[in-house]
Amino acid sequence: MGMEQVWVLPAILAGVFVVVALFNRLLPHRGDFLAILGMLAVVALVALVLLDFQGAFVGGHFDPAGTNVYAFDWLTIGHDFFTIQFSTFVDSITVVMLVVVSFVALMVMLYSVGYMHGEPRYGWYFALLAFFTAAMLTLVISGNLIQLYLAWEGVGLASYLLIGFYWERRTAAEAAKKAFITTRIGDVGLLIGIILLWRATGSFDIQTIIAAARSGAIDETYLTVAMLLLFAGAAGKSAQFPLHVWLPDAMEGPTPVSALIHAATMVVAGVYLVARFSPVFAEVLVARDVVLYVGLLTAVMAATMALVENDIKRVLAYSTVSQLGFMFVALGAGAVTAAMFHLFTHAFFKSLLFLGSGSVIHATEHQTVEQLGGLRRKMPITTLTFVVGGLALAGVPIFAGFWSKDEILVAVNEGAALPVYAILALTAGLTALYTTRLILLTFFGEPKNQHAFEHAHESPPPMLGPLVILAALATVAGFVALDGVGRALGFAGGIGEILYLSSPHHFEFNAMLALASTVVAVGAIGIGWAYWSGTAERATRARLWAPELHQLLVRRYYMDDLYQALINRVILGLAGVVAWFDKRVVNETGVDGGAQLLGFFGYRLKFLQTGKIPNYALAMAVGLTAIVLVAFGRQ
Amino acid sequence: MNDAFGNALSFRYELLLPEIILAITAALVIGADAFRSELRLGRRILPWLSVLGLLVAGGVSLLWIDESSDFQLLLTIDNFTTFFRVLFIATAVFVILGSHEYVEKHIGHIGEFYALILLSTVGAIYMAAARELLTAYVSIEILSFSLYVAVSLARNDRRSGEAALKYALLGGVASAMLLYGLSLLYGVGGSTQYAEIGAALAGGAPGMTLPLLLGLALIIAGLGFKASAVPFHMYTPDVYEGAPLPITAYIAATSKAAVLALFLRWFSGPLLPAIDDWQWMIVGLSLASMALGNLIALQQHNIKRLLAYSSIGQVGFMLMAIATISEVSASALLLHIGGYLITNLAVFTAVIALYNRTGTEEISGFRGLAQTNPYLALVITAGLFSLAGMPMLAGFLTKFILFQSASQGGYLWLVTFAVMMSVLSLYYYLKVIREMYLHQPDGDPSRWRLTPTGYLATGVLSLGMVVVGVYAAPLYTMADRASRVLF
Amino acid sequence: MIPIENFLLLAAVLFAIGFYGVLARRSAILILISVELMLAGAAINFVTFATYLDPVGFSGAVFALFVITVAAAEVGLALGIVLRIFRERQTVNVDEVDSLKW
Amino acid sequence: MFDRLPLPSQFDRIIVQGGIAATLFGVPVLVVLLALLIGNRIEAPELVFWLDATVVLLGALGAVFLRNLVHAALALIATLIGVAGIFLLLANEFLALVQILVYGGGVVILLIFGLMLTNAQDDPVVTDGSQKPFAFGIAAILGGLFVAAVIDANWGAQTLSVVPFRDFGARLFRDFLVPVILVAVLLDIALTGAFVNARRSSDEDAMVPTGQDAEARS
Repeated sequence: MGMEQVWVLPAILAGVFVVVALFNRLLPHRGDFLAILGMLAVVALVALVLLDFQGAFVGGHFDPAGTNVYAFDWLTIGHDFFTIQFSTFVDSITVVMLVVVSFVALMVMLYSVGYMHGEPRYGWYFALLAFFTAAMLTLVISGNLIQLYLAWEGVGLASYLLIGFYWERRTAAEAAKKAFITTRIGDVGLLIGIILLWRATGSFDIQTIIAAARSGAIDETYLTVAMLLLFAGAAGKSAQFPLHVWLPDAMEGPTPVSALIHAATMVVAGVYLVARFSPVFAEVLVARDVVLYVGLLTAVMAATMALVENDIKRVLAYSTVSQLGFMFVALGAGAVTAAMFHLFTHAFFKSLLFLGSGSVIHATEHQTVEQLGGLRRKMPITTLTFVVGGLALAGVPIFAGFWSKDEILVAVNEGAALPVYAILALTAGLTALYTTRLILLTFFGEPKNQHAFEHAHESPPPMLGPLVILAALATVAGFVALDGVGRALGFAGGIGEILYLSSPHHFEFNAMLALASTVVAVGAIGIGWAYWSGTAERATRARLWAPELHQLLVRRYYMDDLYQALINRVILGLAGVVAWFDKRVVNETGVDGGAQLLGFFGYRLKFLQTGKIPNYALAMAVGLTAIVLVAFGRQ
Repeated sequence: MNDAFGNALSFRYELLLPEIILAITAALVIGADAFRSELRLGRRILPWLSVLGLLVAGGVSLLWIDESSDFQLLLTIDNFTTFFRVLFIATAVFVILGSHEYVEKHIGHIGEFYALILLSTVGAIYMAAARELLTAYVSIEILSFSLYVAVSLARNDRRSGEAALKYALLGGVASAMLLYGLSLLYGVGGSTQYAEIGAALAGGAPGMTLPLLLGLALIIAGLGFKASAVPFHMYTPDVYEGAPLPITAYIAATSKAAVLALFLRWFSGPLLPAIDDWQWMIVGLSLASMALGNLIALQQHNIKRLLAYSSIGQVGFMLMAIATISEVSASALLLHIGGYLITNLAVFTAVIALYNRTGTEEISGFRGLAQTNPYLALVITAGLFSLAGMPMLAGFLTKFILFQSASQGGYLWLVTFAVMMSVLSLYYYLKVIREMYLHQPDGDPSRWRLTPTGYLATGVLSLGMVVVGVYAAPLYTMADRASRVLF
Repeated sequence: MIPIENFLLLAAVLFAIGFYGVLARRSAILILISVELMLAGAAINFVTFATYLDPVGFSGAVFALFVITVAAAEVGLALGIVLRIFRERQTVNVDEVDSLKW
Repeated sequence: MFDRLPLPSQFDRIIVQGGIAATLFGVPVLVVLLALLIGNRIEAPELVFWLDATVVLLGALGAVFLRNLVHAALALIATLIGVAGIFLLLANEFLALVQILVYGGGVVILLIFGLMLTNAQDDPVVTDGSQKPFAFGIAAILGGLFVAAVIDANWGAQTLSVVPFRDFGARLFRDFLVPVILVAVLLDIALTGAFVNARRSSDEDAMVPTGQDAEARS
């Protein structure tokens, strides 16, 4: 099993999906063991791929911009019009994604055995997880844009189905629809971008396109537009401003799904896409700046919204949006390595936090901090792992998040303007602040809902196992950045050396910046501790302190309201106008109003109803006359 | 007058065998229905007799793959014809399979119903096969007349008669426009043969610019009506709503595809030299159809009207390929028509099965289908997703190739608009899906099953939808071989 | 010899008058009559072109024969539907046949 | 149904009125044309054409403007017979005959029967607004564009040739065999359509009289 056979990975899971989806009622335990076995096999094979990659890399016969490792023609259109291929491509960022996806998926599946126990659609749930993972793996190994797009929509569909898993709940179904449509808006951009790139290069192959773009064969404005459209797709999937609104609502899905799809894997597909095309983004600086500033804006906005949110999962969702913003900032500053590194560590600690919150919800049946508190006494292991995840997220030294966030700050310090660095550092502080708030209000202090507290219990071992493993990783995953670790793994220049696309990059450790960010993080934690560790009502005091600001944040900068108004007023209104035009203007005004315009004919204006043959004939006649008039006018 | 046609006449009557079989089957069906009591036949025999005739005709038509033969210069039996022969016959088979239960309950004249489907298939096939205006015109009228009658066949439903009246009267106006256009085309081209018209237009038709433009406008208006392109679409929602459901399905599938086949024959052949004169007209119709169809569909609450507006939008997509006609876009259009027919029939067969159970056409009638019949809900969901262009289903891939070919034809802005409209359409399809999954059933919440033929039809069509969506190469190869004879 | 334009102009005016009738008349039967006028215009066109421009093949004349036949068939078919409408609603005023709308 | 037929006296009135109208319009036209002929501005066949065209157009105008439906149908006869005359002028006796036989003998009788069976007297008067001005405007614009197209065009070499009956038949049944067969199918379909709709179905009493579509709409 080497890089050439990487297509086996999604194939295994696709098979698992078919079997479990069709026959789960006939299988013992609804087929969950099949999904887990398949996932274990995939993890094992990923390890082999990793070894193969490492061998090729260390052996020096790995070409980072090489051609597809495996390809066959899937559909040829015209004689030389275009060919849709199935092709796989493996390079360093693919490998990172493979590791993240397969490992987190395995953890989530194990966790789900406990969490989803007794659900009526238990088998379907595992089938969907397998389907999602298959689509996600296909996405990351795609060598061409069509396959990538298909997988892209595939993960979207899986996300839709899983967000709406509890479709009996109205909010869940609405959230699923919102997620689907919002991301589809971005997908339009992606699809048009793909068509544009194909028009310019005549190919869907990613490496061919990158080579053509770097050789300057494409007009720069054209390329900029194409890249911005691609980024629109990425922004939709990765919940960047202004398409971020779906992710918090997506928390209606089962919590393990949030951990897998909406924290660790699918939402980083956008980051992956931009990273994949980073050599091209390096050529079009306007597009790169857009990535940078959209990421920055998203990071700040989401972090502030997380400060006032009371639902644990939503806090984590905003935190995810914010961290994705960090990654895009890194990409915008040209630091693919830092972005991918943060993606890597973030996957572990954020899925850990989600699974931890799932553990809390499982135990107490509550998910707002107003109903929780003091849980550390009842759920020590969950608390411990959650705190580890929180420390990683806050960027406290030694934990994973510290290393990767520091990499981003270093990169931004070098690659972007000083204000960007300052804002980003401040946002890192905000991160530490809301993380502290969340942990304190959930696990510390006095129980706010005595009944829920008494009901609470530590989760069963199938759920705790993944938590502990992920907590361990959240602690140590950052160490791969250290030169010593890299050398131990066989990479002379450290892991950072392989995580590049255009030029090698060495992880740097800037002691000053590290110290600064440590001070910020620890300071923020201290402030948070001082503020929220007191009595229960202090939790809610912020809204007295600055009610307008609080309201603005709670209403999420009114983005959702704006969109709702947009859909209601503009789109449906437009449809209404057209429908109205059809029946009023064509049939009534065209008949009556027109008659009134030609008032000397003396017809009375009165509402007529359509459905009438003469009116339909009139529409046809007007259409014909218009065509003929234009035709003659052109002559 | 022999010299006009010379010695090129061919009288290979066996080439017309499939249509002869269809006509004979139609006669047998009517006869069997009329003498039912004497012959001691049940009504159940009629659909099976029709399906048998269709299958035989379809099998026979496969004999002439890669044939290239003219029948008296009136018709040509080539791959294009064979493609549509098989497509239309298959459509008729699935409409009949999916609807015999409905027909027994809601159709007044059962024998005539099946006979009309068979005969209109003949008309549809010859629309694709004709290479001469008169034959094409008579074929158009055969299809149209059959549909006028078929629309009026619903028993005890006043809407049926009203729809038929609207369809017949406005259809008469449309064919008058078409005919006038054809007469001008005949005047400009000096012949009714496609080949000679093409030759005359290639010569520039000096001094006849305005009559040619007028003729093109009239032809496009007439055909636009038959294809229900905006602004000649006005009858569509009413007719879709008033017609019996299987006929609605049939109109949405066969009638639309036949007109597009005719469009392809005409605009890739005789009218191609005048492309500068008609291209913008088709672009205009396409744009208007996409916009209006998809926007008004947002407001519908009757499933037939929803599908009517959605089909108007779909016609807008398909007309893009006509506007940017080329070998590639013709193959892309054929592929898309194939995928669209499969998808549309899957949706309609499922809706018919649901109607047999609930008796309502309102979208609210879909409530709780996921609980009472999850299989059917899945089929409808897949079908609607395919219409909206979701990957892994027929709709995405065929539409993508269609858009791609249109963008290469120089209409990137139109394609961009089409992609956006395509996403908009997801909104109203999701409305239906939401009813099925989100709401509790209004009435009896117990599970129910389809008839065996219902399972067969929906199953095969859904499978086809997935196969085309995942591996379209075989269908594309067929479409490509069919379109290659056009140019 | 009568100029070809004479016939073509007559056909054009006939078509336009017929179109007016379709748009202005409310009785289904009168709409049918108007459609017949439009078709007559087309038929004149066909025969004119056949006689003047295509004397050898005269396909247009054959076309006109078919136009007449199809028009007659259409009248029969449409009248059947009109009779049904009348039986169901006691009216042939197309303005009153408008229960399908929006 | 039969009490709806016009009485013989009414036929007289129609014929007298029609005659008066025809004379009123026809005589001036005839005078003008004769003057042109004598002045050698037009040839004799052209005079016949203009006379025939007058009949056709007057009939057409009558068919679309007359309030009384029977009058309109009778005006249509004038147009259709006039069109037969046009076919004669175009040297095609066969089509002229078919036109008279099919239209005069069949279609118009059918139409008049339709009028009788539907108790129709006048075209329904539209009281609540009408699209007539629009119809007029559109028809005028379209007609103008059509006329412009005809006048603008250069129709090239023109010959007037007589088509013998025999050739016509041979062409029809030899070269255009397929359309002839297809028309047979077409007529069959039209017959079916007329039959299924005009026939009073056995279960008509079970028809829901009102409200069904209103219900479906609400």
